[in-house]
Amino acid sequence: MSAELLEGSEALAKAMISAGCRFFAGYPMTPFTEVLEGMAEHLPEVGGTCVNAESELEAVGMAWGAAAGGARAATGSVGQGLSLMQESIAEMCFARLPLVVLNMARGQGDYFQATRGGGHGDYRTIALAPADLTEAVSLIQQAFYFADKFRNPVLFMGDYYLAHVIEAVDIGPVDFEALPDKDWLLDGSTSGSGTARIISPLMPVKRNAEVFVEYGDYLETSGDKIAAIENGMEPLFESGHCEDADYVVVSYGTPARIIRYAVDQLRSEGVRVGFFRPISLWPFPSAALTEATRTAKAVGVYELNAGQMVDDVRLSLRDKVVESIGGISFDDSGFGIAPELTPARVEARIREEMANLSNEVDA
Amino acid sequence: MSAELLEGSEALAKAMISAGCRFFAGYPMTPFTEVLEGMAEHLPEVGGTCVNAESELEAVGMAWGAAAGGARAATGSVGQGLSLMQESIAEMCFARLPLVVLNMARGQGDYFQATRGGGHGDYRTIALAPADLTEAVSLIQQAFYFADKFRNPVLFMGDYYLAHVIEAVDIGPVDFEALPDKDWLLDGSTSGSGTARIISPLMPVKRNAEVFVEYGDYLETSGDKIAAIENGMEPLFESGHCEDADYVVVSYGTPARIIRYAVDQLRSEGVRVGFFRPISLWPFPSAALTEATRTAKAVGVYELNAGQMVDDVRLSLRDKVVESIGGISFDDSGFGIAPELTPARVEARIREEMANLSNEVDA
Amino acid sequence: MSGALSRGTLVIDVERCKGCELCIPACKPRVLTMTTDKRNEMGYFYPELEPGCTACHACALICPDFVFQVWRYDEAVAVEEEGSER
Amino acid sequence: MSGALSRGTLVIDVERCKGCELCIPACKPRVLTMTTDKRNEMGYFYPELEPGCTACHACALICPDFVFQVWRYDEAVAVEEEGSER
Amino acid sequence: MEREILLSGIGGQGVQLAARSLAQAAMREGRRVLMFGTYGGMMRGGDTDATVVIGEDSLMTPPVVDRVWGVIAMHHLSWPAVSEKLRSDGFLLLNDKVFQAENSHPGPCLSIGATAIATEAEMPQAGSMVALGAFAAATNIVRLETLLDIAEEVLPSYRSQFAEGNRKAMQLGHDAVSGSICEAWGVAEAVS
Amino acid sequence: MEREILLSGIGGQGVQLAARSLAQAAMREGRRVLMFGTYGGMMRGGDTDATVVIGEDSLMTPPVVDRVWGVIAMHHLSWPAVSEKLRSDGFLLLNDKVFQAENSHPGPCLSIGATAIATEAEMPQAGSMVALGAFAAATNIVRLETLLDIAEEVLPSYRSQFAEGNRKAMQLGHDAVSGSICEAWGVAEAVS
Amino acid sequence: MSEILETATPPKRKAKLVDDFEPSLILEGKHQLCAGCGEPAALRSTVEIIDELGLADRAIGVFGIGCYTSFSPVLDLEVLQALHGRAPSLATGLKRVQPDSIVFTIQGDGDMVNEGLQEVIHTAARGEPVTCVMLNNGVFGETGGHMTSTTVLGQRTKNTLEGRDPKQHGFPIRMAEMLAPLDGVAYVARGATNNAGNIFQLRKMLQSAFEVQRDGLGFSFVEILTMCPTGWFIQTGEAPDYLADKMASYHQPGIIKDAREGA
Amino acid sequence: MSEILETATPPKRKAKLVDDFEPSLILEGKHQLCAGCGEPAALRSTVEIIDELGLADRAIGVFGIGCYTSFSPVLDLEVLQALHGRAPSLATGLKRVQPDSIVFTIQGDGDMVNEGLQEVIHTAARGEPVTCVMLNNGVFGETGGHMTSTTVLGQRTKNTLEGRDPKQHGFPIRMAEMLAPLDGVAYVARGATNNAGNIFQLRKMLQSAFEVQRDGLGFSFVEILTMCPTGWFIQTGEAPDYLADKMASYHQPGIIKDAREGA
Ligand SMILES: Cc1ncc(C[n+]2csc(CCOP(=O)(O)OP(=O)(O)O)c2C)c(N)n1
Ligand SMILES: Cc1ncc(C[n+]2csc(CCOP(=O)(O)OP(=O)(O)O)c2C)c(N)n1
Ligand code: SF4
Ligand code: SF4
Ligand code: SF4
Ligand code: SF4
Ligand code: SF4
Ligand code: SF4
Ligand SMILES: [Mg+2]
Ligand SMILES: [Mg+2]
Repeated sequence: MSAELLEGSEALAKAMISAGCRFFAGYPMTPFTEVLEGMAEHLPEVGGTCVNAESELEAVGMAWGAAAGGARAATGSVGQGLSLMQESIAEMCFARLPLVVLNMARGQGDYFQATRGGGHGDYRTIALAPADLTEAVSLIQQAFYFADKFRNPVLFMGDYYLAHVIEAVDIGPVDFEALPDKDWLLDGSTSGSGTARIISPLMPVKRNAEVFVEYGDYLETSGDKIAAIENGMEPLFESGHCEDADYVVVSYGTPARIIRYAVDQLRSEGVRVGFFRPISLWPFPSAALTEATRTAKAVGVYELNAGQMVDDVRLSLRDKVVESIGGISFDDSGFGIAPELTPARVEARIREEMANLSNEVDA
Repeated sequence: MSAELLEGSEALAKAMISAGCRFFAGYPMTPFTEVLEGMAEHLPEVGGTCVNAESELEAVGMAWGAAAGGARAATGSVGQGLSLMQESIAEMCFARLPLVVLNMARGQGDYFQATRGGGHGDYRTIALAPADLTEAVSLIQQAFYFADKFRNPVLFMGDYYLAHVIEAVDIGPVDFEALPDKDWLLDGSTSGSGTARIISPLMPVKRNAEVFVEYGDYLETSGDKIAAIENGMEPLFESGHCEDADYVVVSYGTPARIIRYAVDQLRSEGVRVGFFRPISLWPFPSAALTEATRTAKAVGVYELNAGQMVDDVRLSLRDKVVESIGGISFDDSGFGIAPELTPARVEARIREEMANLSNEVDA
Repeated sequence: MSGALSRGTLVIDVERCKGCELCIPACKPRVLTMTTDKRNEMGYFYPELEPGCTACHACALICPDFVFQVWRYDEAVAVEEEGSER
Repeated sequence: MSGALSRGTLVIDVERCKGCELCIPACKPRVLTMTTDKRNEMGYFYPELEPGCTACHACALICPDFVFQVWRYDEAVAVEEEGSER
Repeated sequence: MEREILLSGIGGQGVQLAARSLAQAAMREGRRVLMFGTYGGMMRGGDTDATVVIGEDSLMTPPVVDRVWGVIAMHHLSWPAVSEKLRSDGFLLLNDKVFQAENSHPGPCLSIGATAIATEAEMPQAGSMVALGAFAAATNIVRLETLLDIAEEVLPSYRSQFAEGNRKAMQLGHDAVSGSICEAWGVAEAVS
Repeated sequence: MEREILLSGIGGQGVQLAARSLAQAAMREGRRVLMFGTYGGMMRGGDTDATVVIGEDSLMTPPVVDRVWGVIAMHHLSWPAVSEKLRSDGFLLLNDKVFQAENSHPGPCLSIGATAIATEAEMPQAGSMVALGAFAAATNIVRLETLLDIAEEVLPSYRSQFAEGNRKAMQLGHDAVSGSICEAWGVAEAVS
Repeated sequence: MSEILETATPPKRKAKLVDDFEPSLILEGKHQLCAGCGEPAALRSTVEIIDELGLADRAIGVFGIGCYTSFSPVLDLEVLQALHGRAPSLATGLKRVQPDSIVFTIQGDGDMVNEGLQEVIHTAARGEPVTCVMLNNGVFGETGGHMTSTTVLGQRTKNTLEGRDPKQHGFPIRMAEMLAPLDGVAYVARGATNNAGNIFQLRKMLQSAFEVQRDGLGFSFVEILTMCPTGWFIQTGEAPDYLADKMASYHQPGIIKDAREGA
Repeated sequence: MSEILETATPPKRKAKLVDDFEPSLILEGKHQLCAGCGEPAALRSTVEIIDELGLADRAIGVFGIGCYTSFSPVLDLEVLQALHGRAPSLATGLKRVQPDSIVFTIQGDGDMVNEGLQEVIHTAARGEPVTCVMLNNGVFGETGGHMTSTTVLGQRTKNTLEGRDPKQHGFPIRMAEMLAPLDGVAYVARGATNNAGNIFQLRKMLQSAFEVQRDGLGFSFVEILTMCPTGWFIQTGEAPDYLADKMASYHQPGIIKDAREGA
């Protein structure tokens, strides 16, 4: 397949389909609406189903049902709609069901929601955040793979830029290690057999199972499920110019694309700055970050929010100076377009921080 | 008022009423149901209204309306029900409305939800967690005070133990510094006056206000609202036996009550252990914790979950060894009764950790 | 009702019974009666069968605790002569 | 319709008009017509008034952009003589 | 001195009400009290227990305890868990006939047919109240009169019709015990 | 070389479509492209702009830029923001008559009555397409034929009936410019 | 007093088994629901009808949250356990990807008419070819017997001990009647478990509902009035009559819509 | 062609002002809704009726989220801005603590019949003395014109460009008819803004609805069919007829319930 000029939302839709997604349900909310439209247009072409659900709660419910039926299923919204889905997302972790959930976020205020789980109880969802469309179409395919592999919902974090940027992208299916058959899916075929299946957040097996698991014991396995993912996947990241950097800027998503550009510019002027970009927000690439910031005197976290990822950076780098250098920035659309997010302003911000830094070192 | 023998849920209800709460809405879910029943019984006695809402979403919506009408209002559920309320709780922060939200949690898996906000965007809610009933009836009154003072929802974190423990408690109204009148409440009286009020998460004023605030600018104020609370209140905590402790155990809620007892026992045997209990989970008492752990060689975080508050402890104590020493524990009720949570087991756990510690120190 | 023809009979797992009495009015020929003295392990009174069962299985359908096994005789049984046999 | 009696008249804030034409059929006496040549600042055609307005305010009630101010004359005006005055 | 009493049984509200009555009576007699009950399992009809702590001053004991001074055991099914907690010198009251496990408690023990007595009196559900009456008689932890006094106030208003029956049950239990077996407070310590 | 072109106007889809057409045509001509559009305000009818980046190789430029090489300015209302971005030697195409602000751009500039031409041709909404045709003529950033070629594929299927009109608009714009004013690629650089 | 027969063992005479202790498709009959509860009979009828129709090897039950949930691990049918209120949406997604399966929900009145009211209405309006079964006892049984949106006026519940009063508690919703007019709905009926006759009727309704699904005719719905003596604060033996007098006079049993009739 | 009158300034002759540019209780008439949108007229009628009934100094509007939301900061009435779908619950809480106020919601079909369907049904069933006003254009206007749960069969929307097809998209819900049978509901009517006659009718309906609330008779509901040429993908001038032909034949205007009639 050769490159096609596509708007982000449509490219994401096509990539999901390429990953084998055959069920999608969603409720409009800009800029998630655009992805929903893409799925509504293209899923039927491959015999898949896209339901314009009547609300976010119903959307995630439908996706839950489809996932239980063995289909690669996805849903999504913006952070606000995801707030409504928190009960379901948490409980799908407990029910051990795969699902891909898109948060086409407005700004970056949903980092906590994505990485700490906004729901109840002990669960985590893998959260993947691409910086550009080329990466996004591959990463979203990975999302389905991880979801199936770990039988756990996976969050895909996009934003208005990603939904609307138009780029030439190549959407071939990405190859992954083969996964075992879904021998747990529901299709009715085991009904009446004496060993009919169950998928439930309350229990993993029917009462007549060889080893019946009591509710309390099942609840206690939540931590194991989290550990299984942490041990089962390498955190994803990108870094650049870090080898000898005095200062490293950590950023994710579209802002990281601008940071990358600005750092490149600064480097071309001889400024010893590097950048680090977590691609998986959870599991967070702590070890890689530690390595990348070895020479750094300080680390700046550029995120378009009041300071959220900075916690993970601080937790990773316990003995470094870590500062928030981003901030909330919105235009009047509220869609997450950030007036502050331009190469020039970002560059200026980094210069300013580095100047403070050398002042402090001097002082 | 003299002490009365009350079950926790009823005591909480009476304390809320004593704090001036006049509107409550909720949907049953053990062990929140019990508080709802208490409110349904006692609110009408003082002319208040308790609505048995048809769902958690409707409950928080009703409470939102009542808060906008100027009443001291509250709602709640367990963590699962709170998951459903996340959109509303987040947006009530943006709308600058006071509200008290009870999370009569099952276990302690909702720490992240409570302290990071499970919803979208940049907001935080004060989160208060008492360890026993006497404290609870005073703290819940404080919750209403803080909610009004900061015009922000406040979470009150209880659990099954708190709902069901029966103790003799004194529920007199607690005195607080006087608060300004709610000159923003809606009662219809400013309608048609040319300066009719508005309460909205999208904007603070009507278009004809002297200073109209654009949506983008309003969104950008979220961080200020968070800072206003952080600067406007002292984090709450309790500590004991920390002066010369080699080891400090950090714990909140009912488990902290058991920890406190166990640490007392250990101290009586000469073991140099202390305990620290955040009462406000957000803002987290970082400074106090730093002070309390001055002499400690290591810090253990005992929480009945897979490790959540430990992040805040690590963020507070950047250069200390901080270990999770709790874990998920549930009986088959699923209500949050923890078989692991007994004085003897907790005591053994602390001894074990302290032994490791001296081994490490020796090695 | 002695002398009634029984077209069926029951096995009653009295230990499952929670004494709710729903089976009593459900039985058209009124051949079920609750004990008034005997209780099962859980402390509940439970039903007993008199002759005249029609094997209609109404009792089974309404019983919340699946206490009954219902049998239909190939040939109806005149219980005055048979009753004592079992 | 020249020669019609006008019981009312309008002030039309043409700059607000978005040219939707909802007012045209709403006007019973059919005294509103859209421009076909002139456009406002936003580039829209807009309605103009001919004699015969009844001040029924139907146009105002339906107009999404609140383009009309409606006046009712104390006495009806024969426009053939008055029209040019304004 | 703090006295921990664990009441345990299967299903129903009986055990909880008995515990609540004990706590209420102790408080009425001027003591500090704390009580915490649990129901086993999500399902209806599981086992249920309640711990009551009674003492003179501000209580140190948390609602969850490892060791108790007294036990009222209504059913053998919960006995294994319960027996672990009873101090070897603690006092055990057993519900005779219903209770069918081996009981090797080394300390003072009293076995009465609480459920049988209650059933006899046409109140089969009131076994726990009979046991409580007996427990009070055997330990003097609270006075019978106090128990009778608080019988109504511990019930929700819509159940107040049961107060009389409960009084009768406690009375019957009390009467079934011939005298104190294991004094809770020692004679001198009793609060007036 | 990377060329950034900013198209800006008020309301409607016209500007976005013109930008999309430019990007599609450039890609058809073998170049790398990137485009990003925004709509001002939540409300309908606000200002809208779109940035198109065209280059030879893998693009470095992110979707958000501070400086652009070319501007198509359809309306003066968005001019203040736009003017800041245009490089002093960049190329400016103005929508004459509609555009009513002062324009002090020091570099090459062309002013044509795009909306007027479109209105003339009974397609008042197609002003941006006229401007795009003119821009292509003035810069040779893409060829007119390519623009005409892709006119249908840039439309959603339910709007394909507008392709013909858009072709006509681009043609009219192209015809309104007498020759190249500011070559985008230099003659040599044009990809075949 | 009549003679008492021995009923400890199966008959020695030739006889055919009509009903066994564990109804078909129920793995374990012993359960912890209350004495006199109407839900086990409703569930039994539902799964037995599935069996009788020969649909057992392709049926999937989607369970809501209420007392009936304790049956979710004991059915010999595939079960998808939903959250409280959400079953119809799960059923929708499941049926869409497994169109040959027979998908039904089991929900209580609290689950369906309170927490998840809009889920079932939307599913019905879409004409989703699934069968929703509601066990209507007019209370949240599991949480202790509180009023729901179907509690009839005058009904006793934990928070309406004097009976539901419209001034304080609003009016009940008739679920079957609300769904029936929707165009996507092919079959709607209301049955009851308070006596054997009603159970026989109910089984016919369930049969129709599953036939409608099997034949792809649209959404089908069976509401079942069930006794909850615990939540009604009455004796188990009084519950059937209480159901008839209080509930059934408002929520009237019967076939409310059968789109096949016209055909 | 007839003579064109000058209409730039008020008449010099003696005349009375019947309607001003900014309708009463609207602070700023200029707005950014689309040309030909039916919502401004619906809102105008609603607030003018409140004014006419003398209720302006105690009315509070609770706004949902849709295109109409842009009016929430420009009304000279107190406004409580709700989240999408949640307005009826907010209205409930507000009215309970301010029982002397007149509380109404403004919601779209997407807001009320999709996202928040159960909120309004529960509120209605409770007989909450508030007035819910639904602006029904059969689409999510604001997000770009997608189908909602009221979109009629055959209606064009962004995701049903060939018209809504029940096989793919299910059937619409008639909101007014769904609410009317509920016992707590005192008044239900459906109006339209597609022509002046309908607007006059609509105003009478709104008047009745607010009278019902004022007099404490229960829940009242007015559904208003409004044009959305943008979401219907048609010309503004065609929208009124499109409304009449497509929508109004399914969602029929008229007074559907008036509990006062019986009285
Ligand atoms: C989101 C959510 N809210 C509340 C609960 C608590 N809850 C469990 S069962 C139940 C009531 C069930 O009522 P119903 O569906 O009528 O079933 P019944 O118990 O009467 O059979 C409630 C409120 C829950 N599990 N989830
Ligand atoms: C929870 C949530 N989901 C989705 C949205 C996005 N959204 C905003 S307006 C709207 C549709 C509004 O439709 P309707 O109420 O019919 O109003 P209209 O725009 O047609 O006037 C949607 C889906 C939202 N704001 N909140
Ligand atoms: S099978 Fe019928 S006749 Fe026999 S006992 Fe049961 S209900 Fe009575
Ligand atoms: S219906 Fe069943 S449980 Fe109830 S009394 Fe009869 S046999 Fe016992
Ligand atoms: S007021 Fe009536 S008659 Fe006059 S222009 Fe308007 S609609 Fe026509
Ligand atoms: S209804 Fe209003 S906006 Fe539409 S054409 Fe007439 S005056 Fe213009
Ligand atoms: S509470 Fe009611 S519904 Fe639940 S098991 Fe008991 S009787 Fe059945
Ligand atoms: S999209 Fe539709 S409802 Fe929204 S403003 Fe435009 S015409 Fe009105
Ligand atoms: Mg129920
Ligand atoms: Mg709409």
